[in-house]
Amino acid sequence: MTARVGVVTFPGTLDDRDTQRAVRIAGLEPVPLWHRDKDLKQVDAVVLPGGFSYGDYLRAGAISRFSPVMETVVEQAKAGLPVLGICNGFQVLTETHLLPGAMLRNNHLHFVCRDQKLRVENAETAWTADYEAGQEISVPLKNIDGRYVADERTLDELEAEGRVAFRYLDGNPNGSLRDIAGITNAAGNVVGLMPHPEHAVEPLVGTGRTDGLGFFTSLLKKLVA
Amino acid sequence: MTLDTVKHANETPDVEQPWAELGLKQDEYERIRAILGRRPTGAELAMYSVMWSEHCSYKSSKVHLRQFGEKAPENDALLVGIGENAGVVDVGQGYAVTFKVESHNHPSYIEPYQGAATGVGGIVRDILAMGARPVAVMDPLRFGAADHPDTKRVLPGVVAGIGGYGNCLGLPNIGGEVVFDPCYQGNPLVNALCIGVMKHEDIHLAKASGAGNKVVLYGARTGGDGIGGVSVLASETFDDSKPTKRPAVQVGDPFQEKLLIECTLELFREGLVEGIQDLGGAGLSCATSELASAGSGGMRVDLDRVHLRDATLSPEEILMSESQERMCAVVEPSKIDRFLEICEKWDVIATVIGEVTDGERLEIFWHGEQIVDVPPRTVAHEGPVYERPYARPEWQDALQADDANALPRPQTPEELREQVLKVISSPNQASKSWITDQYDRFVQGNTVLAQPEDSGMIRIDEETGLGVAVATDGNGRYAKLDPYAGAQLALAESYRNVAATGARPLAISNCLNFGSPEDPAVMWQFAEATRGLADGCLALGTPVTGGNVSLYNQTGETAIHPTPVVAVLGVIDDVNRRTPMAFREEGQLLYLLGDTREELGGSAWSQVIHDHLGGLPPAVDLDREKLLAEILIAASRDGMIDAAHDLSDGGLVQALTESCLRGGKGARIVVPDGLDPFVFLFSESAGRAVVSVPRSEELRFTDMCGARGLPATRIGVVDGEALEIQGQFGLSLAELRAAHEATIPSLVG
Amino acid sequence: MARVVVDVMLKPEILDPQGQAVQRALPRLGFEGIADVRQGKRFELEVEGPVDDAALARIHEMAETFLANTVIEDFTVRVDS
Amino acid sequence: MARVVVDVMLKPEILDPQGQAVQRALPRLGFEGIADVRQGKRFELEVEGPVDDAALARIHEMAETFLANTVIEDFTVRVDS
Ligand SMILES: Nc1ncnc2c1ncn2[C@@H]1O[C@H](COP(=O)(O)OP(=O)(O)O)[C@@H](O)[C@H]1O
Ligand SMILES: [Mg+2]
Repeated sequence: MTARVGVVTFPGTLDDRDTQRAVRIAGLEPVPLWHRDKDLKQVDAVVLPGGFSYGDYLRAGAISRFSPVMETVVEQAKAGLPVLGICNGFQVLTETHLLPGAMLRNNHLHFVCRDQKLRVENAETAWTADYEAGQEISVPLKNIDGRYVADERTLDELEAEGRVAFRYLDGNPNGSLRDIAGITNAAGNVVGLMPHPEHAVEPLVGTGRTDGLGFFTSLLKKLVA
Repeated sequence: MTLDTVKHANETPDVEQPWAELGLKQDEYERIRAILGRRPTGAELAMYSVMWSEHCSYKSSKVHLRQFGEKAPENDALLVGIGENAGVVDVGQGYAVTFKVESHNHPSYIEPYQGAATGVGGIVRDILAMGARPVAVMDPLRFGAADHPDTKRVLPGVVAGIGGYGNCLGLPNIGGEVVFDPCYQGNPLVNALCIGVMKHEDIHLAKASGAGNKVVLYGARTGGDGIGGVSVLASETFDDSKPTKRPAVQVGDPFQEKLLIECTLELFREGLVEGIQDLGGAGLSCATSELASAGSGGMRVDLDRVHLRDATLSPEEILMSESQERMCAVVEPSKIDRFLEICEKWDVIATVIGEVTDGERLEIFWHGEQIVDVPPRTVAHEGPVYERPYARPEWQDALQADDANALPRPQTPEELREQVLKVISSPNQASKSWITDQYDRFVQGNTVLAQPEDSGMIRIDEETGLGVAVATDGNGRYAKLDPYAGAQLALAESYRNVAATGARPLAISNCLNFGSPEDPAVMWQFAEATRGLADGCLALGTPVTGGNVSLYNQTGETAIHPTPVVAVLGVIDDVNRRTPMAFREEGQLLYLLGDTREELGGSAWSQVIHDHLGGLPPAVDLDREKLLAEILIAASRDGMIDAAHDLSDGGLVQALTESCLRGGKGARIVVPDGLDPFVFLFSESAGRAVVSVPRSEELRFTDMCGARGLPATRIGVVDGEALEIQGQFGLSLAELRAAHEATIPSLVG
Repeated sequence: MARVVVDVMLKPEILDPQGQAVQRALPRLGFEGIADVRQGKRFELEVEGPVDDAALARIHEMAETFLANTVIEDFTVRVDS
Repeated sequence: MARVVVDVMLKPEILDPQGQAVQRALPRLGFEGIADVRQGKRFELEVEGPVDDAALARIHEMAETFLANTVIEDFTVRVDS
């Protein structure tokens, strides 16, 4: 069996076609979703891909959050639908408050594009089940608003509940608090991270690694189980 | 104020008109009057003045650019040649590729961020207008001295602007150049290149045909930005006494452009577009007159229908506005509804502003009154042409006589080592990753190679692995010493870079950055460089598909170095066979291909160690370049080499440093018998590359070189943690890395 | 038409690298005596119709739910005189 | 310590894509009646010492040469009360 994975396109989304390719390479079926449609077309999971939706104007993710498709995504995410937000998608998820905290301008104020080492801290979410807890992976990072912040209480809570899903290794690229690269909700179905697993699925292009494939294969494992 | 209609112009022939303020010369104004048989209206004057500016009409350069057509090599790959928004090349399997490099120099000096950003935006629209999906950008840049205060202002702004715009569009930035030289102080060069991919049947042209077809303006609203901006600005030298020549710059909206791209591609997919033109310099004046001029009929436009951002704009201003992110399409009446529907889907404003007529005139109306009635060809394609006087400057001989080969050289291995460190850490030779790490190189998921590789490479078909490679190069120092050879060296280097990655060079685009054409010495440099480039392209079999000319890059009497930038496009049948530059496997053999002569004129060494520019640039041998390319391509295809890196500024030691650092592997190098170690390391002889050969392939590889007559010298082996020049000195990778990577961040970080 | 201004600033406890970069650059440019710089956003809204309490309440709501992200930002709303 | 506020806005004739994006989003969020939105920057400067005419003149110069890019932006300086 395979799973149908919806990939949302907002105006200004960039990595939608790349995400569809990654889904396909992982053996799943990509289903394009349009921001104006409330209908999720019966998908088994949704990815909010990277890019600059609405130009990142106002704040990254702030305008997309109000699109019709997000109404349904929020509703179904609360009911357990697996949702992955990558980069801009992560920003949308924080703006909707499906995930806590916010993303701010990188502390060095520049866009940064590089191969980034991460540690998978939580290997039990819908999107990380194919990794081992503590596993180190490298995937591309590319953003200018990637600095994760939340208040101390929220951070402590995230740590205590094992909801820090990924941490930056070998240097914090943007000043994110506690080196946080990605987090999950309490149920483990909603995951957001700044780095781009969809750009690490083929040996030839990108950084030439395939460390990101696990995000998509994890899904299959979870859904079939 | 009364509207200056055609009728009014007829009735008031003697009105004083501001032609001089608009940059026209007396005889040009007289010519407009002669064409029209009356004085132009204000709107007509606005159109002619922007379209006849140097930037839009190429009036000084045209007579020289003609050679690119006249001397064009026979080439079946060329699908669309010079004259359209960009040329189109057949790359096989039904795919076509379009690419072009353009300048945004003057706006980037005034407002670095927006100037550079809108430079990217403009070239992307040119590529889009051909029917192609833009797939990558590149940015050849030149700044003043690295430690000059103005460089600290201009460089970060330009880099942020290119990144801010390109990243937001989702176009991987896969290469470019960063060069520092005091000659660019006050005249930075910001060139931008875009590559687009389409199927043969998707090629679109900029022409309006079919009477009754609608003319649709879509994209951003028209505002008062950059009125007479780019065009006038890029057509004269800066002069503080004329503030009118420094109008408001345009501000780009990359989000709008991203919508414009997706919207336009969907319009193409549904076959809704008959003809299309982007709006860039000269805005609607350019788009309407070019579309009408290239088509079969005339055109009628109701200018008051244009969506405005500022309701107070006059018709003249609307015609001249250079507001960004706009396109103009010609659409059959039966397809208009669907066209507008797709625009609505993408939140893109679209307005029918006119239609194609069966007449021969371009007629523009403002609330029903006619304000323009012109033959479009006279605006767009039959502007003035100047045979500017040119003369070899009298200082050229003295410059060439000041031989760099006679400069004092290092006397001891210790001194040689020191000079190596100085050269590889100098701003021009140092790593540019502080800059390029601000560009997204992964987006779209097809980037096979990106900077600092010799060329950027993009996969265009996932099934077959078909790909294209592009490199851009230019060396103003060489061109200053000899503009003819300098242009050919730029071509040769770019050609070599493409071949080094395993791709077969097919065609070129170019951006010719020079000083004022009114200076006969500059005009001579221009004439020599174009002649050199045209001859070079004929010899290499790579036609010129298009390009751009940027003149008036000078402050007072001082022009920049003549700086022809050449972009070569190559094709590779299977990107799995590409050759990267990194030394990766210990024990592999390093071969130097080509001949090393004593050639230090214009070299990085002469600049860094002696602050010297004189003598002759390296000799050009295009037959040798061709042979070298054939060997590199064959070796890549047949798996005989694992790494290749072309040799250019900085010579062998620069190439070795880069390949070692990229792969994190050292190399043990033996200076060949009879070669002076200093010349071996620093000479910049053209037609060379260093390759890494697996031992199992050595015989096959050397046999091939031998049989084809290409000198191949074994110079060492990939090994250890240091670059060691035996009998001379060693430099650990850590030392090399520190020297190579710290410079740029410390200057601008 | 009346103008309403919404100012949005990062909360005091949140690091503001843009403001810091500005502050650090000032002495180099010869401007001394600025102890701290914070950089925020200013929105100028042109409001159709009267700016009465009801209108201001709506703009306040707009600021709270949209113009500012109250996880990290504070805001103020005022009529421009 | 006194606070001086420098507001920097794009000149009226210059395109403000951010402001436009915000304005276009408002009706979708149920906020009608906003005819135009412009987005600018707000700098809060904490000034050591007295904010007299001399200090304000210096801040004015700082705004003109550094905080604002007068090619595309206008600015105002005022003491925060
Ligand atoms: N250096 C050059 N070499 C070859 N073609 C050139 C050169 N400069 C300009 N052209 C060609 O002249 C035509 C007009 O150029 P340009 O005005 O820059 O186009 P656009 O209006 O699309 O910006 C284009 O086809 C361009 O490719
Ligand atoms: Mg064009």
